[in-house]
Amino acid sequence: MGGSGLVVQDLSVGYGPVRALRRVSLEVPEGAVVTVLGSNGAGKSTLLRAISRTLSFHGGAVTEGSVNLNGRRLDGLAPDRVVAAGVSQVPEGRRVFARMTVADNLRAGALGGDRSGRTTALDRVHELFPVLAERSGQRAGLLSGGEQQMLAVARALMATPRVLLLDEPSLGLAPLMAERIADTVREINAQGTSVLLVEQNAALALRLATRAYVLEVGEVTLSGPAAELAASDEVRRRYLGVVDEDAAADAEQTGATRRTLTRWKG
Amino acid sequence: MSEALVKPLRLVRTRRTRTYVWTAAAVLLLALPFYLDRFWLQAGLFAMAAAIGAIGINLLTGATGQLSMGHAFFLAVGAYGYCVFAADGGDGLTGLGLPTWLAAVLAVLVAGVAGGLFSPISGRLSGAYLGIATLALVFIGQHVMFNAHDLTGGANGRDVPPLNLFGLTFDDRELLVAAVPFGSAEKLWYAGLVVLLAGALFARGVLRGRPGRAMNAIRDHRIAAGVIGVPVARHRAAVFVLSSMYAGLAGVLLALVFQRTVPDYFGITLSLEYLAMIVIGGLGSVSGAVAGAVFVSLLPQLLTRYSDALPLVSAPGTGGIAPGEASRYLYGAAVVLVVLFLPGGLVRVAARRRVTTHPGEER
Amino acid sequence: MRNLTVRFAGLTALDDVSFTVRPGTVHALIGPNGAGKSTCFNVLSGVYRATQGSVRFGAHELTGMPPHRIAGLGVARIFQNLALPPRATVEDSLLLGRHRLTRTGFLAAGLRLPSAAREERLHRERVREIAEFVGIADCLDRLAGSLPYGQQKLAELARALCMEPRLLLLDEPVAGMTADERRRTAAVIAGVRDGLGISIVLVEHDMGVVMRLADAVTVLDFGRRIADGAPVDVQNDPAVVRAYLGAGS
Amino acid sequence: SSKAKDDDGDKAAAGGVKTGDGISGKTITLGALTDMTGVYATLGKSVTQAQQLYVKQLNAAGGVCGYKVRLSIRDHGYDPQKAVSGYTELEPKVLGFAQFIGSPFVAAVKQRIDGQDKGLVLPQAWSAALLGSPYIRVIGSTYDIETINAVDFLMQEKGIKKGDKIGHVYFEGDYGESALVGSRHVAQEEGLTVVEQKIKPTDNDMTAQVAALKQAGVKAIVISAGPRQAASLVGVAAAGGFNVPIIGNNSAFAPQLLATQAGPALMKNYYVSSPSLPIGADTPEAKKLVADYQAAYPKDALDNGIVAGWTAVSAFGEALKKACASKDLTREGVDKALLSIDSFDVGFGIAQDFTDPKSASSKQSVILQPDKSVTGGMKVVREAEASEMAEAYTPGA
Amino acid sequence: MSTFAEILLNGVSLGSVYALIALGFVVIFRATEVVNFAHASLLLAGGYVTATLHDDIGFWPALLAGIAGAALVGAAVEFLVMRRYRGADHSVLAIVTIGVDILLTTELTRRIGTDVLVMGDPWGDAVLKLGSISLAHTRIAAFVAAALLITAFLLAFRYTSWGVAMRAAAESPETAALMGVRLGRVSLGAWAVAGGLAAVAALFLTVFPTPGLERATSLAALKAFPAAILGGLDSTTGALVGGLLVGITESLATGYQSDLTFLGRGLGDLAPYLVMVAILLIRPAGLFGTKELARV
Ligand SMILES: Nc1ncnc2c1ncn2[C@@H]1O[C@H](COP(=O)(O)OP(=O)(O)OP(=O)(O)O)[C@@H](O)[C@H]1O
Ligand SMILES: Nc1ncnc2c1ncn2[C@@H]1O[C@H](COP(=O)(O)OP(=O)(O)OP(=O)(O)O)[C@@H](O)[C@H]1O
Ligand SMILES: [Mg+2]
Ligand SMILES: [Mg+2]
Repeated sequence: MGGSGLVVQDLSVGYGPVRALRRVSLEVPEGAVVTVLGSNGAGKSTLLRAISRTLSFHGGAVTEGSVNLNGRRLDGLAPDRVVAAGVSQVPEGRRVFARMTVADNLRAGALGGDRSGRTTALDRVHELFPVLAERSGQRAGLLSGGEQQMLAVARALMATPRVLLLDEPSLGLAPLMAERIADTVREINAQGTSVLLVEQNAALALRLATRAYVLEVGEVTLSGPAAELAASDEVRRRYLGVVDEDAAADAEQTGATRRTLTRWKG
Repeated sequence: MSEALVKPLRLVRTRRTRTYVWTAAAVLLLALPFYLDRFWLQAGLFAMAAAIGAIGINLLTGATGQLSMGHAFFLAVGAYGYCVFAADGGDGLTGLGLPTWLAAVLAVLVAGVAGGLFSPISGRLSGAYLGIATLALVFIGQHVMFNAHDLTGGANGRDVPPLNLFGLTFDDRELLVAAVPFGSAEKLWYAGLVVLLAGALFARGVLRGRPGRAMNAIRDHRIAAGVIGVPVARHRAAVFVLSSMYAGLAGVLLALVFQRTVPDYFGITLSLEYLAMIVIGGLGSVSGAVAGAVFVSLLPQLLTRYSDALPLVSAPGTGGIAPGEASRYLYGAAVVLVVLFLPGGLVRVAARRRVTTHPGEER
Repeated sequence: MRNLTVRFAGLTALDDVSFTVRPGTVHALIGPNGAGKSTCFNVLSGVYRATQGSVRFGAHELTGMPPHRIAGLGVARIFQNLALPPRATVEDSLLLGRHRLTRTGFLAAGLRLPSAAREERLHRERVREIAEFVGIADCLDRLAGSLPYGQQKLAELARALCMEPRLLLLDEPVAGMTADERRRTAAVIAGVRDGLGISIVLVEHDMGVVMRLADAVTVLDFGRRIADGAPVDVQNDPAVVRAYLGAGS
Repeated sequence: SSKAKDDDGDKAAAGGVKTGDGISGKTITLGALTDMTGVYATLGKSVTQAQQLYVKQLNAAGGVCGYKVRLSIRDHGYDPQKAVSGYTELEPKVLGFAQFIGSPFVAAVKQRIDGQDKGLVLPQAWSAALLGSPYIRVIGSTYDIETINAVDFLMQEKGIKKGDKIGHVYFEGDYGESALVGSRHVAQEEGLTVVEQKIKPTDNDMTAQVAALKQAGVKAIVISAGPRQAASLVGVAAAGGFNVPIIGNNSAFAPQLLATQAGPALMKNYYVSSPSLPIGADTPEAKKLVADYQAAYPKDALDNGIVAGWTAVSAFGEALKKACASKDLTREGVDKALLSIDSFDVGFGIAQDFTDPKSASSKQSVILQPDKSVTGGMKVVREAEASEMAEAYTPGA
Repeated sequence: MSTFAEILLNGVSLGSVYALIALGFVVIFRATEVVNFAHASLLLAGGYVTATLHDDIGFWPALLAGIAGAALVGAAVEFLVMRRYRGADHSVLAIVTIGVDILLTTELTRRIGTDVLVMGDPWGDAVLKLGSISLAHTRIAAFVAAALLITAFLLAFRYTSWGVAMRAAAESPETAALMGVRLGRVSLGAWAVAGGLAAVAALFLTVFPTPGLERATSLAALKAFPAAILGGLDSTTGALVGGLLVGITESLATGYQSDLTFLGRGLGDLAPYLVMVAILLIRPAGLFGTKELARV
């Protein structure tokens, strides 16, 4: 133990009788960007919830294993203590405080961090996402989907964490904006924050990350340096599946077996 | 929901035991008037009336997510409506002298209309705002009950004409059935059972069918419900009307049991009691409403009845905890404990026991 | 459906936009975040009221109609932010989609009339058929809240299909899916167009999917239409590249 | 079945006394439906304790011709459902009710009392609406008569005269409205104008009422509400320099008030019209009651609820004794016995006449004034007296 | 005219007491989105402590003790009950508070018994005369206290992170926890503060012109419901405005009772509710409340 960075060891999680993670181990070394790939329901969000200790809000619990940050155990802490320890999360599906203004959302993001960096953090966030400065008085719930996603990311940046957990940060963002998020991740990583990135846009994720893990039905099936994984066939087919002949053939194939739906004659 | 998951074999077995249980319960309920004295029958009737009202509020608050604290008002409309329609005006108060069965039907309809009239408000508000706005109904109701003397008889209330069905009058003139004297309580018992059963089955049908799904959708996501094709405002109003009609029906039954309606009864406490019933029993389900109603209305009766025998409870006037207080402690504690430790209410206890054999699919 | 001109007040979310969706095609609506795509859907489905302009669907004027009447005309949609009740089973959610096609009212449901039972049975069958088509038949008994994000999106799609729409509005249907799943979903959408011949308006940031599916594309930026045409033309339109795609793509 | 009708007709016990419901073996059970936890808890507690004291003393002295008396008490907390349930539960087991608080509830079961039950009920409620039944017998003057006597006092002693305005602050509900009938009656007879102010039991601050009455220019105020409302009314009027005499009904005072801010003002300007002498009366019976009560309940305040409870249960006891003397302890026998009592006084200044079911058992009222130094906090300022108006008044006319 | 002024002034002074009670509702609603039906019993608890202690330790210390006591009761309710609830439905929690209220009120009324307890306040029944109008000192004190407290809360909500944390926690506990909000502490704090406020409100509710604290005192909290609602359940300004509006309405309805007889007498209780319904028809979230959002 005592390894530096975020270390997840043999973590198993259950939602009642549903086992969502089975003995998952992974490591986010200090200053690294690590990505977790996996299809729907693989347990990526569950993993992040387990680290941030918010499983209980979903009726889930860690059944075994441990999570350490720089040698300090995080499991057993309250969620706010995890934040205080320097781990922030951008949860899946935006989750902005819809009834609060954009400005107050950002203030809420700064609650966990220390007071001193607040104005510089705010300036930086406004620079990254100018639309948030324009809309600072608007209720967050009225923002467009992508604007909400920007706000969610910005909010987490307000805390100036040591480890940032991102759950699908590019969800619903325009290509241009997704690029900007990627740049941001790179930049904050350069400033010393380690990042654990869960992302469906695997191409983008693998480009950013130094290490990658593939999670399948609650278990880690592949792991290694990002570049290596990006080259592997399995990953290329399942997660990178760009529009090439392969995919076209694939589509044909699924088309053949596909069930068809006929009009309803009711 | 859970039935769909139960394996076929088990289904047969549970279905058979369930048939036995239901038959036994039915026989028991039918036989009770031959054994219980009037106090217990009356308590049972109060519970039945409460159950009908609770089903109504569960349709509204539990299934559609519209918090109502004005249920007492609709109960009052039912109770007084019946009196006005059925009374013959002999006591100097307004009375239309209609046949009593018709009066009961009309009273229920009038309660529905009252609910409909409230729809401009119920359609606009939600959450706590709607809840407290409906509280206004209780105040308005009490104001009318105390002041519209000709209709309501004022503070001392008015007499309730006994129900008359197929030539049988549900009053205290004794009718000997198998050597047991049948007074109003015994006769009403059967009427109450029939009405409750019909009301429960109807509500269950509504909840499990198309309207029920639309109601849940409105509760869970109002805008999405509209986009999917549910006429939200109309549906909300319709549920409010239906719920008020249940309350009106409960009011009629209560009036018949009380034999007199008094304004003090239809206050805020009553409204809150109904909310407590559905929370204790289980939000959104018919059986929950019934279980909660039975619990909440029988608890104080039991405690008062056996106040002499309960160790902690002392007889009134001897100092110590009076039975009235003890039952309030228990009632308060029940509300708190059920919500905390039996989320989903009393009916969930039964459901969970069934589910333990089929791990956790229910929740 | 033709001649759509919509403007949205306050902060002008849609500024004098018009486009036409030809029957039986997939029409993509793309643009940067906050361009007004969802707003456009909200106007189409009656959640927002247009400040100016009009929306026509066949012979019907949609502007000012309440959402449920628009739904009644056969306009179905999926939501950008999920709107599945988490504590209901997927099957119940899909059956809710049948609301406009079914008739059972309070009375019929309460009294359990045979007509209600017949209707229920018939529609449950169709729901299963649709679920199988979309590929979520095995989740029908599960609570929607316990499904992973991607499956929930599919369930939404299935619910919209359950409305037997004539026009389907899809707001980011493949967001949150892996490449693999995106491809499958895209195939489902193509199947819907081909099999049912209904019109589809698609909002999506995944250009791969857009290019593969769309027959025509309209690009919005700050509420204005900046381009309109066939996918390939639009992809190479410099204004679009500048505002939306970025140099990288 | 257990309920099958046996012949539970009247039994003739040893000694030839006919008995019926409510008597088993050598015990007579009386019911008491009281309010110990609701809005009338103050009254209910005193009444009940006084009645328990009476029963204890009665039994110690041998009971009623050999029968012990037992009180079966149910607290309904002023809840109609519990009250009716309590009645239903006790009715088959008791001979009658020595106490029944809440006239709406008495009214609720009136049909049953007058119809099949026929047990004697002595309500602790003084509404004129309860008159007229041979089984439900209000003890002492009803609120309307009490109010007539109160206004009479104002006219006789406080200089109110024809043409003056008087204010009347009254509770919504049967108590207040019954009292209002009285003040309206006087106003009509004597050419006064009544300025009405209706309030609810939840209203505790009478500032607005005082302002309105002051503006209307009333020369005196009658209050038919609870003790708290009276205290607030008197206190506000005094503090605002609005010095008119204020008189309340029997229920509009509690000795606990003398310890509050309003204490001095109450002693100065406030009167109470009461159906009996106060608990602190200067009669041997009253002194004995005070001593016994204090011995039994040392912690509790002395108020007029004790007198009311004591008087009622004594009347019941008296009826029992008479009924026993005529060898008929059935319900009918006891009802009849009470109807034959025409002058019954337990030492609180007023003789009760129960012979006419259509009128209250007395038309007299005593006018009291709060006084800290006296036991029970009230002293007499005008002895028992029925005003001419009260004598001439027939309820409901 | 002077009567009108007197009635109006009286309404304002009464309204400031309601505003104090409403403020208690607002604090808890902001932090937890729960309508707190147990506020009435907190009120009773605070008043009870003050009333029983002032003889021994003097009024001001007793008041402080009352505030602390009620804060403690509030905190205990949060810690023992509210925190244990694992669902998300706020109306269910509101019903839990009904249960709590029943428990606390039963206990307190049992203790109070049939007594009327006085607060031992320094103002007594002194009144301020403004021409023909008289205004009780207690009410002036109430007004000042309400204004001060409401301003303080307004500032605290706006300028401290406590206010942000509260609203975040209320809206989505999970997300708030991810922001590092200490959920337990926020709601514990809110309940304690609400308790303290209730004790202050209890003081002004039971001093002159009312005779003192007794078992029915808690019923007065019912009148603060329309105040809190018509102002907007999550707005401090709303609590003040709502309180004043209710006080004035009640005062006018009572003062002009004789001119309103066609509506039946005794409108004082009803009128605030009617005003509330009318306002809600136009503004479904109250005058200053946050509107419910609608966008998909
Ligand atoms: N609250 C819950 N109750 C029960 N099961 C749950 C719950 N939340 C998630 N699960 C289950 O846990 C498994 C992992 O879900 P998780 O949300 O972690 O997947 P994911 O990898 O994040 O998927 P996605 O890419 O769709 O977001 C899934 O099978 C899911 O059904
Ligand atoms: N109800 C509303 N009130 C105020 N502003 C609104 C409202 N609805 C939308 N907006 C604003 O209108 C603009 C367009 O929003 P819209 O949701 O249509 O964007 P979008 O094109 O769907 O973007 P995205 O791709 O990010 O979902 C946004 O800036 C949004 O903040
Ligand atoms: Mg996920
Ligand atoms: Mg959008």
